[in-house]
Amino acid sequence: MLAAIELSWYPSLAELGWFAPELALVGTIVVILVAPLILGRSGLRSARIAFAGALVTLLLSVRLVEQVGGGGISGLAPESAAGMLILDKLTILFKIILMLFLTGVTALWVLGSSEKEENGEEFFVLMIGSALGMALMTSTLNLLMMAVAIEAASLPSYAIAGFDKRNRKSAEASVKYVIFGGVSVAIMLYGISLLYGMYHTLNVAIIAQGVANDLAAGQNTVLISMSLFCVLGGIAFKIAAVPFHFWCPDVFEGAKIEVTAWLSVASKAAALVLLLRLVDAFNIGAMVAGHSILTYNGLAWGLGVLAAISCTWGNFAAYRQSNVKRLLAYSSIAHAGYMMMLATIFTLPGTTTSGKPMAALMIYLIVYAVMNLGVFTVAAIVSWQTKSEDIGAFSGLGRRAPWLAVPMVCCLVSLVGLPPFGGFIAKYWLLLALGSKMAETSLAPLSWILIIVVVINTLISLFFYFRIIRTMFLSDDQLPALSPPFLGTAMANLCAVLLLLFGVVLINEPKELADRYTGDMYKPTVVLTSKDVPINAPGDMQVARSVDESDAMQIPALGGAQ
Amino acid sequence: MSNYETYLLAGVAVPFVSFFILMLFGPRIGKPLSGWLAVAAMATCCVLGTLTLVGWLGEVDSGTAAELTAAAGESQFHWADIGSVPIKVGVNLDSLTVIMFFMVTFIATWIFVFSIGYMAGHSDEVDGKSKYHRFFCYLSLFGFSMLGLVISSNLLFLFIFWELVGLCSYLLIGFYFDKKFASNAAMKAFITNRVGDFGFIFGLMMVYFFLGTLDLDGAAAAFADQYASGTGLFDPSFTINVLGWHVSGPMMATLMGIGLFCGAMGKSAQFPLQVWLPDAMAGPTPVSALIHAATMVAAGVYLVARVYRLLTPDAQLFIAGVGCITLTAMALIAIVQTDIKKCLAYSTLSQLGYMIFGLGMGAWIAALFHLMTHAFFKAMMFLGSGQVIEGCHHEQDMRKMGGLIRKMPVTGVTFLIGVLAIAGFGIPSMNLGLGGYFSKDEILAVAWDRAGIGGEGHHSDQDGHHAAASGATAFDLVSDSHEAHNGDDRVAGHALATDDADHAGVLKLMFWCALITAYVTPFYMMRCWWLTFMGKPRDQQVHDHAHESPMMYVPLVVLAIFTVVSSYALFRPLIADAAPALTDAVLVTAYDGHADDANHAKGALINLHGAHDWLFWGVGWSWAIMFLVAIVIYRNGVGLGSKLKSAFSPIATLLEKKYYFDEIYDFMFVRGCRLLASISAFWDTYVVDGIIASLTSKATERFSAFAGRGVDANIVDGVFNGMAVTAFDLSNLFRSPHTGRIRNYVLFTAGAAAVAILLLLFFDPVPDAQAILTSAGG
Amino acid sequence: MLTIGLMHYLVLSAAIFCCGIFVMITKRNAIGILIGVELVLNSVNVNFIAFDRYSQQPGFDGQITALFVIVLAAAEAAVAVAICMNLYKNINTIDVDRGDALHG
Amino acid sequence: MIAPKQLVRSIALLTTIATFVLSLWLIGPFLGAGSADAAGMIDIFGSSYGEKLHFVQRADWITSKNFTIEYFVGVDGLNMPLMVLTSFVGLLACLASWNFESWKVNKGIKGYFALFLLLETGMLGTFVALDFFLFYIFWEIMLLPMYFLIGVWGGARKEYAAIKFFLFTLAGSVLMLVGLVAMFFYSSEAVTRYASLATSYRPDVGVLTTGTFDLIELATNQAIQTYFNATDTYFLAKGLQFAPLMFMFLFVGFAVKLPAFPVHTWLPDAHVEAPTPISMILAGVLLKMGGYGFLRLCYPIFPAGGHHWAYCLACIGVISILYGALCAMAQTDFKKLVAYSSISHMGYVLLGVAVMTDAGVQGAMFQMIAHGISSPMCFFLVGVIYDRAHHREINRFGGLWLSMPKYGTMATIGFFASLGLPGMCGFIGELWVLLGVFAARDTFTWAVPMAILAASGVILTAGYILWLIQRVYLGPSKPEHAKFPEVTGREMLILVPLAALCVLFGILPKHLLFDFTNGTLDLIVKTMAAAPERFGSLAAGL
Repeated sequence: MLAAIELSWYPSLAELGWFAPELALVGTIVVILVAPLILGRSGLRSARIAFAGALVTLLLSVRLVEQVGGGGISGLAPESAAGMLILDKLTILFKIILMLFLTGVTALWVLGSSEKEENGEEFFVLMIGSALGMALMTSTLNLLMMAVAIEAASLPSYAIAGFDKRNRKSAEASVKYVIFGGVSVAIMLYGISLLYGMYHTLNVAIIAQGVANDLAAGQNTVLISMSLFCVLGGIAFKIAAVPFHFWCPDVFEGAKIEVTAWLSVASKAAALVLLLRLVDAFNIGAMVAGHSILTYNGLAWGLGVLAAISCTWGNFAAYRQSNVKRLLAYSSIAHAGYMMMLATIFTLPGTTTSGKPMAALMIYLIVYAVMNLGVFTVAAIVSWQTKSEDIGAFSGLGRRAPWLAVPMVCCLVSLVGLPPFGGFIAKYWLLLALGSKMAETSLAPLSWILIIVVVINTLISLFFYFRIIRTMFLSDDQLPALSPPFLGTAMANLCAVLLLLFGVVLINEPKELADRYTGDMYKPTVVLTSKDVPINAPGDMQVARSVDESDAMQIPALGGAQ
Repeated sequence: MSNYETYLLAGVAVPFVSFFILMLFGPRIGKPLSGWLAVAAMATCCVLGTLTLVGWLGEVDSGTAAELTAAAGESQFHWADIGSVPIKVGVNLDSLTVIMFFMVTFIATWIFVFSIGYMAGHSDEVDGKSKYHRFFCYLSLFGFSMLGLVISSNLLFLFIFWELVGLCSYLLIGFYFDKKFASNAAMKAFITNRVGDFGFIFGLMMVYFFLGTLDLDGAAAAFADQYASGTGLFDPSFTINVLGWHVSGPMMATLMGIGLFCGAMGKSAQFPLQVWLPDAMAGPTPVSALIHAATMVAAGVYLVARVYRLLTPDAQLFIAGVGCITLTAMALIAIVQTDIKKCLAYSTLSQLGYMIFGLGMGAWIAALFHLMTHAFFKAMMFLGSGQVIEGCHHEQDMRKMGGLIRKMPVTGVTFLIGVLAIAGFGIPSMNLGLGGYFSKDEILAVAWDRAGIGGEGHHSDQDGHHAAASGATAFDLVSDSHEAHNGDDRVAGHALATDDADHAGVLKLMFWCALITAYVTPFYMMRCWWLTFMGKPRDQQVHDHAHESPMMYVPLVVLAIFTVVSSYALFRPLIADAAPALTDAVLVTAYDGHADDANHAKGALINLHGAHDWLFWGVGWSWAIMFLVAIVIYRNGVGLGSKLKSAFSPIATLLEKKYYFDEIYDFMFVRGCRLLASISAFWDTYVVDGIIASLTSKATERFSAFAGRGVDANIVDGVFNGMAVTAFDLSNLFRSPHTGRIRNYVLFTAGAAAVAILLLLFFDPVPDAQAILTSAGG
Repeated sequence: MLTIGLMHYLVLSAAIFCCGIFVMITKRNAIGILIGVELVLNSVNVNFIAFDRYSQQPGFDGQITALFVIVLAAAEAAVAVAICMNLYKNINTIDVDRGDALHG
Repeated sequence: MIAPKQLVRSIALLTTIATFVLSLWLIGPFLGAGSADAAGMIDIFGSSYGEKLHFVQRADWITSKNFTIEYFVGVDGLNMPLMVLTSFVGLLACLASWNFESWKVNKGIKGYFALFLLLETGMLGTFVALDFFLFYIFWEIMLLPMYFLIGVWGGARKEYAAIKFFLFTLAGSVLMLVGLVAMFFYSSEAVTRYASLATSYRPDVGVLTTGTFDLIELATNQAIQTYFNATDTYFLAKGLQFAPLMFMFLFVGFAVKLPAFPVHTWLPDAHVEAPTPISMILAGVLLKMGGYGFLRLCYPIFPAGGHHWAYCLACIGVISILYGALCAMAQTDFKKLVAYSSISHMGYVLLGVAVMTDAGVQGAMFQMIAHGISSPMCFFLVGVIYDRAHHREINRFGGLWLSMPKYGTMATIGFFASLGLPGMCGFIGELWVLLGVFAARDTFTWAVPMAILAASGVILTAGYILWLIQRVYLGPSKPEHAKFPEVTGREMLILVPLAALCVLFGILPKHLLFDFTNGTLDLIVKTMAAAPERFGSLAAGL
């Protein structure tokens, strides 16, 4: 590989421009770190810088949309067709969502900690660092890059989970997080090493073809299953899918509420996008290798079962929680389960429905981010003002702070997935995506089973969400009224209004957005026949080559294993 | 629309207006005036009824009545559609309607008048509020409903009014609803009637489906047509599969008739639904007179008469059987009654039994004739009893009365006229008699013929029969009544003819029962009268207070006069006029080939006692014999009677307990139903809710409790707490791995991962992917 | 004479992997668990190097990856140790079983 | 905060009045459309169904390249009476809420009336929506206000009742959601598979090429009908036929609302705990959505499914009738008794549609309206006495007629209407349904026994209602009731119109209802009746 690259090659500025959002994030980190040296320590300033950085990243991402054509870009010249990083509209959309959410969480932080906080700089450095890692997670199909990105996202997360240093629970949470994370990533790396051993590459596109060939031939099934499961484990850890979810409730409960809010959406979102991208790559791999995607039935069922168990587990376990953050942790496990179901949709590229799972995921993520932000905002304000995270602190909130209670109801009902809120529409697109496989694959029964699981879980989840509503409106411990800060109230209400808009008016817009951004996501159909000949010019919008032209497609076998 | 229809419709509307006014403004109109308003309304109706009757008699004479009937059938109101079958309603303008209308309005008017006097004595002030206007309000509603029932040309409307009179009956029985027994009796009456209506509805259904209409004439025509053409119910291939039991067409037709008759059983209190009527005496006495003696209870008989053309021989036999049981059993109970109103109530039951029996036996004219005569004399007797009760300060026990004739001469005499009428007083050789002498004994005569006791030959022997001129007066026809009665018999007795031989035993038995009861009737009636009015006063205090008021005895006198008149004039000719149209079912031809008989014997008042040698003695003088017996026994008060009673104590107890019907029903139905209800409620609370809602309820309960707000502990499924694995337990199950110890987490994860890998390796999730692919694709 | 081949390395790596997992499950000391994680990561490294060495394909992705893994392990260890110290500051022990305030 | 209570109430009242007046406007096009007119409309699968819709509003709402979800509302004979009923009961319930201050929980008047109006929006929307998606949205929108209205302003066990109501309804509606998704995909499959049959009822669409949520389209498009009701269309796995399964999915959702045995248990709890006006709405309108759902969705779209389950559903109907009546008989709580009587009465609706005869369906429709009039009245009567006595124990009452004669009179009218006295509204529906059951005797072996059982419910009903009247209204006046004030003018204002309608509907069923509804109902019945012929063995029953 290395031999093919001339040492005199440097990426052009234009090409570096594709990397601008990430660079902006790095820049923000640097500014936050440097600023105190010049201006003195101030948490609020760091927050402002982070806010600005997020906005700049956002703008840069938006600007890139025009430059990225259909099919996306993978890597820089001359390895542009099989690079370690991918830039397509999906990653841009994800970054936009991430940055928006980042600004929300920053605002939340400002609400809660502006005066007394002494470690604002470190906090934002770590948070933006994890954001960078998440951005990278969604833009790779290289296993090494994937591992690095997951670690990049995780390591700062470990630290900010324990950021409240004098809080025992916080310390405990971070220890659990780091240990669990370490184990998961280690196992994932082991799986990666096995895959590397079998196919002698870290490029998922090629691995997928090899796996398809082997599965079709009935070879290496044990190794493949094991290694794929190990890789999946690493991702499932980030998603917090059962059985890799144990860290989630503990960390959510122990960490500060801003951190919880951040983790509940961002890290899961990144991992889910990654998962779907991988699944997509495997589909394409199978097709390129000339096999039916049914080769991956087992994988689909495995993912589906995992997803179904996740949402059921999350919903049931949430029943008896009295800590709001812990309750929301289980809720997030359940929602991740719903979204993970989309990974079971194995579709043939080129068909009209191919963009659907990812589009549905993006819609769900958008809505989920909004509703979680709303819920966490209210929960944060309540917990700050009452010094309690217990559900009892919500008692009589309808009277004590109606402007918090009403948006809270909207968000919670939306989390249940009932009309007329965005949660329903998100769930609806999800169900449509699941159902869309009806006539296409043998996985239709799986899809319908998953649909039924989703709706039944909706029912189960009703209870614990409504428990909060019930506490807010139907009981009253005569606690004193709250004086919610205006910004927080505004934010919560904004979320509620957005959810209502998503549920009634702006139903098409997120869908169109998601379709537009995911419809032509990067398709790793390109197979390198020779290491040094790029098949595509960078930025070429054409789909590279049809399958039959990919002559001399060599799938490295498990070499040397005598 | 002819004048008659207008009269009749106006006659229906007037009481409704009265009802409406009294309902809205009753309290303001005040005590005497609201009563007079109702009387005025009813009197208006009576005038209309009289106008109609008089006019109609002329139409019958001139032979234009049939055209008017037909014309009335044309102008109907399209009320609704059931499915796609239109339901139209109009006025059923024929002789029967006219005569019923007159009878109801006439009696009602006088009873209303009586009521003013009666209610004046009943202050009815409860909580400072008078119920006076409400009484007349209900009475007006009753008038409306009863008249509506009479004129309806449609079975469904007949049913609707039928229920409305039931409602009025309910409200009026329960008029003293602050008394427990009154409200109980009201409820009993309504529910018992509902049981009958249950059958009625089925009858309606079958009429609707098999005959395609609910119009009375239309249904009868369709029935005849189906029989004639062998279609529909009489299609040999007709069968209905009821749970594997194939019901044939004629059988279905029989069931249809019996279903309709069920309604009559309820309303006319026939066995086994007779239980409500004696209790209904809890209502004010005018109500007993009007509703529970003269009019409403006769509606059952009217219904059977109306649907007569739909009855098959088997259905008729059934009807006759029910009537026979009722008339016998109830008459026996009447012997032991000591309450004057109860005694009259059982006599009413028995007489209704006669009517039903008559209809079943084929004595259509006789039964309706009996309905008319009975209405007058029984209303009069009830009013008389009301007078007695009122005069004796609400004393109803005959054992405490006696000798009242001196204090209440008018009441006593009129009551005696009633007693004579019901007993069948008459001189057989002279054609002199009262009410029952003509009507009841005619029923017996028909039964006698049908049972074949008088020898064979009546049915097939047409030659001697001749048509009695329609509209002929009673007195003209007395002479040739021997033959006439045979014709008359033929008119109504058609349907059972071929079956008579098969059922000879039953028919004979029924005849003998009816005959014996004819002897019982004079006995208990005379007992009743004698105990009340003759002998020595047994309770001086009661006797001292006894008095009568003109307001109340004027109606008695009027009704007494009409008791006499009705026995001879007006009614029977009109009934006979209606008979051909309402009875000449095709079955007449079908079963014994005597369709022509239908044209015979119009309006004949027959001397049955002369026609049947044996009946001359057997029935004609029964009243005299039994009067004597009763007077002998009760001449000195109850002494001898109670001795006799103790001598036959088991029988007497059985009779006093009314054959234990109330107890049996109470046990079987009331308690049974409540038990079933309790079981259902228990089941619902603990099992259905327990299972269906155990997930929800327990979880809800727990999380209610969890939040520190205890919901009462025995929420839904206290008993079945352990039954289902609840969501909450599931929650614990799912929570249990979250021990808080990171090593456990890792172990659990690794274990789960291992299991998952093993499953992936050794378990193919989709064994037959291709098959499902094809199947899912359809 | 025994020739050391790929299989030997793989078995070694699997053994180390299992040891790592075993350590992670059994040790109560946080540092001990981290050592278990390091063991697993090292088994990964062994795999990568061995696969790279015995592969007939050109390139040395495996070796590069191994280097990355070492760096990741180091970074993770740094963070983890800091977090463990924080735990120690709070509960005066790094026995992870004592840290069970968060559960259920 | 700003608005005084009086203003809040007045605004709500004015809104409901305006809604009611506007809903009367809907009757317009139906006037003069007698049965003769309806008889001409026999073209089941053609376009007539669509053309008969009035006040149609269409707007694209959610568009995608594969489908369009529309804001599609319209009024036909099926939903017009229900709309009017809804606005009418809403108006009366608003009046019944007037004494809000005297309630036990009397805080949050703004919230109460806001939720009240939101509830009315949801109900009207459910009835008027003709797009499945829109229907579902409105269906769910109702839930939340109802939850709060019961949960906040209810009685002692309000929380339990509220969540139970919510959960049961949601349990039904999530299955409906599965149905929603499945029907869309299967319809899109249908129009590709049977492209030649896929002529839309809408001229502007021509031939349908995509899946649809349009309820009229789903019911009338031949391609969709053919595919949906085919014997070899499977769902989930081979052997699970599409039509019966989907029918059941939808049915369960509606049966919960109806409510049918055995998913009725939420109803007594919800009624007992709900405040009086909410009980009125619950009984008067919400329960009708179940029946409406059958007639709008289940049967027209899956006639074969209807045939498949006919026995089952008819049995459930009969069981509901008898079981509800028996349970009612055993109650000692006044309101619970009325609640169980609702279960019994709504059993007739289920039975009527299950037998799929014209009389049965007409009767079911009438029963819905009749019950929508009589049951709010009964619940309000309970509420009136509860306001005075502050308890609902039947056995502690007695002699109320003496203490409150006007109230007693009104109660008699209300309960006799509920009892099904001929001449009042309850009778017509029951009779028609019974006739309908009997009419199905050729296709149902069990029709006659079922009719007998169902008719015996009439006796049970008389039993428990009369017993109730006896215990509550009759008997000697009790001293503690003597001080009860007579019904007020406001209460009479609510009771009198209901009482009048109870009677009027009993007297003039054709002119007040059947003339409006029969045209549409005929079409539905004909669709049902044609099913066995068109769809063969699947529709042949069990």
